[in-house]
Amino acid sequence: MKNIDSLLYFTPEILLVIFAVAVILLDLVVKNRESSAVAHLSLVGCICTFAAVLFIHFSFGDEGPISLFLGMIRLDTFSSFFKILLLLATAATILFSLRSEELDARLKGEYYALLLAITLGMFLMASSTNLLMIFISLETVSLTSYILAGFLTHSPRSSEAAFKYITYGAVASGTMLFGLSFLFGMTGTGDLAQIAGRLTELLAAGDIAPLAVLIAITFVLAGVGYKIASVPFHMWSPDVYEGAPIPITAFLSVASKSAGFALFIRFFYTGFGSTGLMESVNWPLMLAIVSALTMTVGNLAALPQQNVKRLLAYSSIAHGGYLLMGGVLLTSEGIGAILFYLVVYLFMNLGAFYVVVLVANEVGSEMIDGYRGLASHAPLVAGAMMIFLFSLTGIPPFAGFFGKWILFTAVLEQGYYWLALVGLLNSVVSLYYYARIVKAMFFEEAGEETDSVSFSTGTFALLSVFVIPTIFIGFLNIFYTFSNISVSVMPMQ
Amino acid sequence: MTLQHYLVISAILFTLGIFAVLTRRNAISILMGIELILNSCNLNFAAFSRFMTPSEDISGQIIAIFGIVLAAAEAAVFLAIILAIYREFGSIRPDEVDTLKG
Amino acid sequence: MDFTLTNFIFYGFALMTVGSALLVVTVRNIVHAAFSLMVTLFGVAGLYVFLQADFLAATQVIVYVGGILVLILFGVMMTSGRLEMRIHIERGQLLLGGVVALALLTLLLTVIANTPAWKNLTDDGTELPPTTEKIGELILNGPFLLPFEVVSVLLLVALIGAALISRKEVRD
Amino acid sequence: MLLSLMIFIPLLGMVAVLLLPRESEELVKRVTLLFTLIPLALAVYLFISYDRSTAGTQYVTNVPWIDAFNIQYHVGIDGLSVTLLLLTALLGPICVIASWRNIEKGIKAYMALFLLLETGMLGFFAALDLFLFYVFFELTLLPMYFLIGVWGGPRREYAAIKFFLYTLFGSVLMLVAMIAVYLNSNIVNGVAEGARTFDIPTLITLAATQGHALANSDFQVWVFVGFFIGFAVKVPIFPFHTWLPDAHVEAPTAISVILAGILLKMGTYGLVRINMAMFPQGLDHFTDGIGFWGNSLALLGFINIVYGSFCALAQTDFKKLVAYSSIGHMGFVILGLAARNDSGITGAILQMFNHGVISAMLFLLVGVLYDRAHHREINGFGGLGTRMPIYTGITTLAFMASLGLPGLSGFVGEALSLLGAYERFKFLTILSTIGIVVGAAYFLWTLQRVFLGTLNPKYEALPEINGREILTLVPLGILTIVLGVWPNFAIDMFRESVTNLIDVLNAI
Amino acid sequence: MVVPLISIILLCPLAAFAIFGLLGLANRRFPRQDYLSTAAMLIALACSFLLLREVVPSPEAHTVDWLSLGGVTFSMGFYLDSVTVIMLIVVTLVSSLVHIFSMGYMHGDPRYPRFFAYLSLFSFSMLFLVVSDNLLGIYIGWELVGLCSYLLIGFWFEKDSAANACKKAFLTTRVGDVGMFIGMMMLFKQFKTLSLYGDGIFTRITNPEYFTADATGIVWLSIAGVLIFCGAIGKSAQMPLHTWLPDAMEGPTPVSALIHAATMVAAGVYLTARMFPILTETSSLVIAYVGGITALVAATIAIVRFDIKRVLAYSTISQLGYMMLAIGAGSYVAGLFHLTTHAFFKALLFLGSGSVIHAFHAMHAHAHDDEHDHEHADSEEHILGSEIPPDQDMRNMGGLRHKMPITFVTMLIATLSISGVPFIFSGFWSKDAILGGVLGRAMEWNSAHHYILFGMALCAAGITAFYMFRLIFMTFFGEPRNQEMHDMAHESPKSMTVPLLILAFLSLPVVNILWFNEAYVKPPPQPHLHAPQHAYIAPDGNTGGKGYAVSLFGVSEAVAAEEEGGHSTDGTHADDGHHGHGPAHTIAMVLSIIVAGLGIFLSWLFYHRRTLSAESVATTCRPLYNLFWHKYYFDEFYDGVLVTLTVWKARLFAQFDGSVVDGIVNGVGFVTRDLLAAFTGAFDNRVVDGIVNRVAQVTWAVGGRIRRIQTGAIQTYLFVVLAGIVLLILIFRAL
Repeated sequence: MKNIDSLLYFTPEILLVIFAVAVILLDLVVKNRESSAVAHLSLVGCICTFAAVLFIHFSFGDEGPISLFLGMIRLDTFSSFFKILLLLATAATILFSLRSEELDARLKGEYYALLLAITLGMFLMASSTNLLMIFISLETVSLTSYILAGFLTHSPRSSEAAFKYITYGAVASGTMLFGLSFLFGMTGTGDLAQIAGRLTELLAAGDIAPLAVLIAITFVLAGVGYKIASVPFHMWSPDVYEGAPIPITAFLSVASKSAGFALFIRFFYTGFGSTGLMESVNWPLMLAIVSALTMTVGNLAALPQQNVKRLLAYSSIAHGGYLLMGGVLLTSEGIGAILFYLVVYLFMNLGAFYVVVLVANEVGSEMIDGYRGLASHAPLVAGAMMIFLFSLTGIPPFAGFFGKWILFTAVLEQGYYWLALVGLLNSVVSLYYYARIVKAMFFEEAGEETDSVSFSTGTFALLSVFVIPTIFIGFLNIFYTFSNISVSVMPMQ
Repeated sequence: MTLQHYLVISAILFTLGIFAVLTRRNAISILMGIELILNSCNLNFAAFSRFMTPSEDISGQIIAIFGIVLAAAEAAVFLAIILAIYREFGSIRPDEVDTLKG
Repeated sequence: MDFTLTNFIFYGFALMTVGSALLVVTVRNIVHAAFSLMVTLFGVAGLYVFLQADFLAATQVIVYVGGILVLILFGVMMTSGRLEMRIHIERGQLLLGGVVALALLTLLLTVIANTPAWKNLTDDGTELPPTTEKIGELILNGPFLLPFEVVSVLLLVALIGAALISRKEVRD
Repeated sequence: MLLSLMIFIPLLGMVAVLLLPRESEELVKRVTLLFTLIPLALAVYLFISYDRSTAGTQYVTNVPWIDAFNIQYHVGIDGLSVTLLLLTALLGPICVIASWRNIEKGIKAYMALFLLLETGMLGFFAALDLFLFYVFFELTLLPMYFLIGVWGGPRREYAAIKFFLYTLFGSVLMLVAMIAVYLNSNIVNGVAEGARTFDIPTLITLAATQGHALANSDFQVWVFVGFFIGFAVKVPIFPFHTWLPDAHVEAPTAISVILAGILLKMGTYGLVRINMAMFPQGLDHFTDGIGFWGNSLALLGFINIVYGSFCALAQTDFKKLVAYSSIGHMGFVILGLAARNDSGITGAILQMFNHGVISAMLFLLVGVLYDRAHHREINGFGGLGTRMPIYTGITTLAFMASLGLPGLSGFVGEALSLLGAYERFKFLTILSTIGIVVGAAYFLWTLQRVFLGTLNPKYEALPEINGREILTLVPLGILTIVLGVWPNFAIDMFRESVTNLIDVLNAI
Repeated sequence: MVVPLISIILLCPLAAFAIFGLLGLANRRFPRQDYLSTAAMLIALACSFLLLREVVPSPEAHTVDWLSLGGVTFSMGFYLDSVTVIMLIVVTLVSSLVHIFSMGYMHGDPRYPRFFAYLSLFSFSMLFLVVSDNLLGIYIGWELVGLCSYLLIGFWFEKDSAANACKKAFLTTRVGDVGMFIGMMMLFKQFKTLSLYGDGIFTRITNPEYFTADATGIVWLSIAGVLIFCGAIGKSAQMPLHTWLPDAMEGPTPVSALIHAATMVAAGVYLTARMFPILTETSSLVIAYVGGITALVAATIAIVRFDIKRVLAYSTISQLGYMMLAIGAGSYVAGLFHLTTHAFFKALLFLGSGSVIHAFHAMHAHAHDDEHDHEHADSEEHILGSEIPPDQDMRNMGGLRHKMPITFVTMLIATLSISGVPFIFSGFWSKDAILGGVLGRAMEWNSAHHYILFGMALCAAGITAFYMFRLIFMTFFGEPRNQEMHDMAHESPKSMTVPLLILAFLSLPVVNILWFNEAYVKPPPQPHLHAPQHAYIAPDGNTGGKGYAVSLFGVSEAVAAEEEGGHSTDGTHADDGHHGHGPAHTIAMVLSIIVAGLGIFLSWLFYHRRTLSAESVATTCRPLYNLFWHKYYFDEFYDGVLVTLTVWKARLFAQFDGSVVDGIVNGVGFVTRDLLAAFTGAFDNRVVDGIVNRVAQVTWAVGGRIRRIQTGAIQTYLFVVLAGIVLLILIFRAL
């Protein structure tokens, strides 16, 4: 579709930009530093965008995938799915940030603008179909993430996080760009679908060595893998998660990872999804190994952690590993499982981070010891945290179980028994460290006499926004349907 | 001047960039390494654009231009962060910025 | 291969690029490294010219040499005292990094040498009209409009971010 | 509908309890009691009205739940489940009464969790959809974890996490097996036909259909193993048993009762319902009496019996002794199931029920003593028989029932299991009878050390068991005697189901 | 009428117990539990007599389905033949008398009502055992009497010795019971039923559909028979499981009389007799030898006891051995006959000794301290807790015949009876029947085994006469050894003496009527008893046809017919109760009178005339004396070896459980927890190996040494990334 015609379908992204600018402008106007006007404006921005996404989805979703801006991005249910997911994460992050006491009140304008900008980048990640667009959207997200991670003034940890993040990210994206250049060089085009066709032809004709494709894929994997924090591209994430402001950590662990998966799925399934290619380069097996390593490393490393944020960072690595399992299957069930799991993961992980924010505010500690006796002075918060953690472990009846279940069903269906077994044993291991937090909250007494902490109604309302889906998503048909429909646009062999 | 010439040059640049990133214990040197890597990518794009696509198709060149722009943006942020690090840690040696670990 | 002037100049640029890049990663003085980088960037710009990418070459010189390199030099000045101009290296790290880099290089060279599609593609030397106009056309009215717009957002973000992060100390 | 009502009334009770103010402890207890009595009444009604003459499931509710995977909310009862449902529903109020006084903190949370636990257990025994079955199976984990971890003894944290990890380990293997069954549920002669299903009755039929993927014997063996490990942890079967002594010792009385009375039965129930009925060829591989694998299940039963008994003999902690005795007694269940004939399976099922009743009594009794003396060291008592005659009497009854004294329920199950097992595994069965002697030994020795001999002067003022405690014990005691005297009372319920099961087993 | 009557017999005592139990829950008591229990027993007694008329020649079992499975049904039911009725009468009679006796004996005990409740429960269980028509029912009753025995031995559980004794009794008998249970399992597997009558085991044993009497079949049946007999070994205190019975004397004396003399211990004999049809030659021989050895060994031990009750206990063991011997030797009727007579005179002896003890009872507390300080300070009696209570020590007695005339006379009658003094005492007839039966079998089969057995029995008979008169002489004759206690002694109240008198009457050959009626008691056929070859030849000279090679069904029929024919012609079986028939009986009678006379005479010399000194004999035959004194070291053996072994094994298991299994699990947990260290060193293959091989320690050691990978230095991370890329490419290039 032509550029001008595309604009209508591009409304959500445009809205995001408009609101990002508006936030900055509003920040200039509002003098009261304690005012949360900018946050609310950005929330409004999210809501408007949300409405726009839904509107566009329901107005044009039936027409099937639409290619926009002369093939740069694609509008389909898959991207709509991720846009909704990302907006939820962004909105949640904005709400967290409102309550977080870490952030410098004077920098709110920039902060929220950046959040909206990063959301824009993620939108594009989820819908790009062109190498250049992919790289630019990836860079937009990365660059903004670096800034957000280093956002805390006078926090060496935050600066260190930003430094490591950008170093790591720059090398990874540089490597990816090199891989992209090879892809471009082999096929002479930047369009993913054409790349797939050309690569298959060239491989069949013997015009290119499989090694070239392998190198290209591996280099691309470096860029994508770094976004979804899969082994061996994961090492930035514990440090960055620990150093970054909690809301940003939450955001990175959910949104950034989701966007990474969107990109990963689209790239690999559209670009490398042909049978001929996979005969030369068995990337699903590579991903399977990476996936097994990722969850194992994530879970084992999480065991001895004392810092809850860091623990959740490793846990999020491990979840990346679980999700990746769905990606190696080349089936719509696998992708559907990823999408469903991402929805579940969004709620439970954000919920857990929200509790971390609350506890950090009240107790001033991110350490597990800070959670001791939480159940006695803040039972509801502790209960919610318990639900999130057990959902992350995958214990029924929480949504996490259903997510894992669908994933493992998909994996087993393709006969990856070893992978499923590794994954399941990993989830047993993971119970141990999640339960350590639960244990601290419920089984141990607070060190000194702590007064009962009373949280505002808003806090509980927000908490319940995460708790209720974490309990009920698995029981409802609609989510399965939604994630399955969203997959249908992906080319499957 | 075949395509392979350019590719070899670019591969060398890339490898040198990697080498710099891995071995130079100075944040700015790492940035230089990254610039080398990005340059090699851009060179690749330009070369492929010349050799692998019809001569009127210059999309490879344009990608390279975007690459340069992105490199600039990245460098700006990187340097800002290096300055922040320098303030907080009094050093830009990456091995001394290691409070987060384990 | 005939040693025409063009070829000679090409090899000159190639040597300049690679050689100075080698210096960038080996010299122990950070300012020297920065200047070596400048040479490399010029070298690449020269190669762009050989590839008939005039606008790209110009951009390379302007943005890289005029922008990024200056930034880097500022960075050097702001972070390194006179004594800290030396770049620390460690032998073990050097070795490991060297191994990895060499391995990568070997892999890349193998691929470059063994990919039939890339073999024997000699530059026919056809002169292309200046690309500037075409680029402008493609960016403003072609497929690259969206990337262009997004990059502008990206630059804005980088601007804000860089300012934000480097501004920190002013605040106390 | 009635069945679903029974399952979810405790859940409703949980909500009700959570809504009550924290201060009104008495009210909380009463409400909880009410919400456990209703399922009991319903269970009794089901028990009475259950049609004993057929093997089919009754009181079936079957509504679609998650269409995407053809998961249904399918519950129903057959003879086996109705028996265990009755046991569960009976232990519910008993445990509430037993917790009346000795839960000191957080009674509200305790009762809420307890009610949640009850829903999980009831649902588990009624579920006829494999997925639902699994969800209920796991649903019991969480409340149990907290009940042990928060209200337990000094090493409660360790015990709780150990319990949790062990069970989770088992259940993930079960999950793999379950998914494998689901995925193969529509494959006939290598071709996929129709929709996949989790429906247990359907799966059982399919697994007996010639040419169906589920009827492949290699497949059955592997899936059998997966499910088996899941259930074995719960039973617990050596070497997956080490969570049990810790969990029992640390758990509060009522929770030990539930653990021993119901949770252990979930394992064996699963073995019957899934492993045996669905994978007869898998079962055959492990119980055909040929070679090592053919004897392996019986061997595990034997090890459980002897190992559990000897471990119990060496204990000096009253509760740990009872815990190990449970391991021994569950061995008889395994042995009986491995026999897979009339007497073996009936014996095993009876033993499940009886052990539920008897071990519940034993743990309640230990609790009574612990509440008074605040320790459980067997050697620290002595001569309590003079001071607490009624308590001694009931304990003797429970011990005798547990050690398999004829006339009391423990005997029937044990004897039938052994009789059945002997037909298939002579040598192992004979060796297993060691357990009978050792069982008598540790109980009598305990009886002697605690109740006989001269009264320990420390306990001269120990109060006799009180009315509330007697109230918890009497129904169980009556059941013990009734089932010992008239086992047909229970067997009538599941005779047809067992016959049906044996037909399935013989059909291969 | 059979079923209602039996039901009444069973329900009466059960109700008496149930009332106690239910009220006990509410911490109440029925005001006169003793009357209640006694009345229940008396009703049962009356009903038992009524049942005498109901016996028919070939009775049927009255059954109900007790446990019906899909394919198998276990029924419970009554089987009433002459033996059952006689046992019913014996049990109810002795039980009633003991009830009455206890009203006097136990008077004033703090747990007086409970005692009667237990007695009722016991009576119920015993009666249930007796009337059961199937092995399962017998086993149920069997275990229940064991429980009652446990409860009653431990009735005075404050005494550690009593507490020990009851546990020992239960456990020891349980060992035998397990054997019996295994036997039951074997039978069940073969015959698919545990019923004995009707279409039960005894019918199916000749049905080739279920059982083939070839060589393996016979071996199998022998094993099964011996295993069932194991139950009897335990319960009837046969060697080697007899040690619990002497200890069981810690219970109140009426209990000893009822349970450990007359009824429960005799249940083993009853069981063996019931299983008569399945006994083969081998199993019969085993039974006979166990019985014979027990009879002899227990008798020798009894010689050196001083505790009046223990003498009687060993005597009981010995007499039970006799009965076993009889059944093993095929003298079915003689064995049961002796069971009956023994029940009465042994109950009498116990009750009499109880009367004596009761006489000393008042002294109990008084004399106790003295006892410890002076007489037995370093006595060997301390061994194994068999310290003699002063009121049971015969060395404290003497000359009581004047103080307690009724007790004396009745006990004397019983002693004469047990010693086999001819003709006017029942014991003579029954013992003689046994001796005659054994000798008869020996002569008939020309079997060396049975001659040896006969020799044992004869010796035991002589020794029995000796130690029983030793008891009488030491207790009732001579001068009072402990004057203080003697002064206090008194004749017992009516409630105690009346039962003594009744039992004394019953020790006269009145019961013989029942057993001499050939039509009334008939031994069941033993289809699989291998008789020696010549036995087959004897009647009709047919040699070949008896081989088992021919049609199996036909043969078993033939053998059965042969057996039945044998009984009626040579008289060894059916006639053994009838005195005076055949040469075997004449010889046996003469010999038995001689040995009995010899025994009494020696006893008189030792303990009354004191021309011979027991002490000097003891000194000269020190080793033998020690052997007897230490009861052949059985207790030492058990304590030293078995118990230690068991406890040790249990400890081992527990330790194994605590350290190894748990250790592995914890180790795995530990390893997983610290696998961080391991995967940091993932490049080091040794770590991986270490995990697999030497799980925990290596992880620790290596974990400490290897640098952690998440060092915090960004260049390490980058190295991992790039090395990872290179590795991935290399690996997949190779693939």
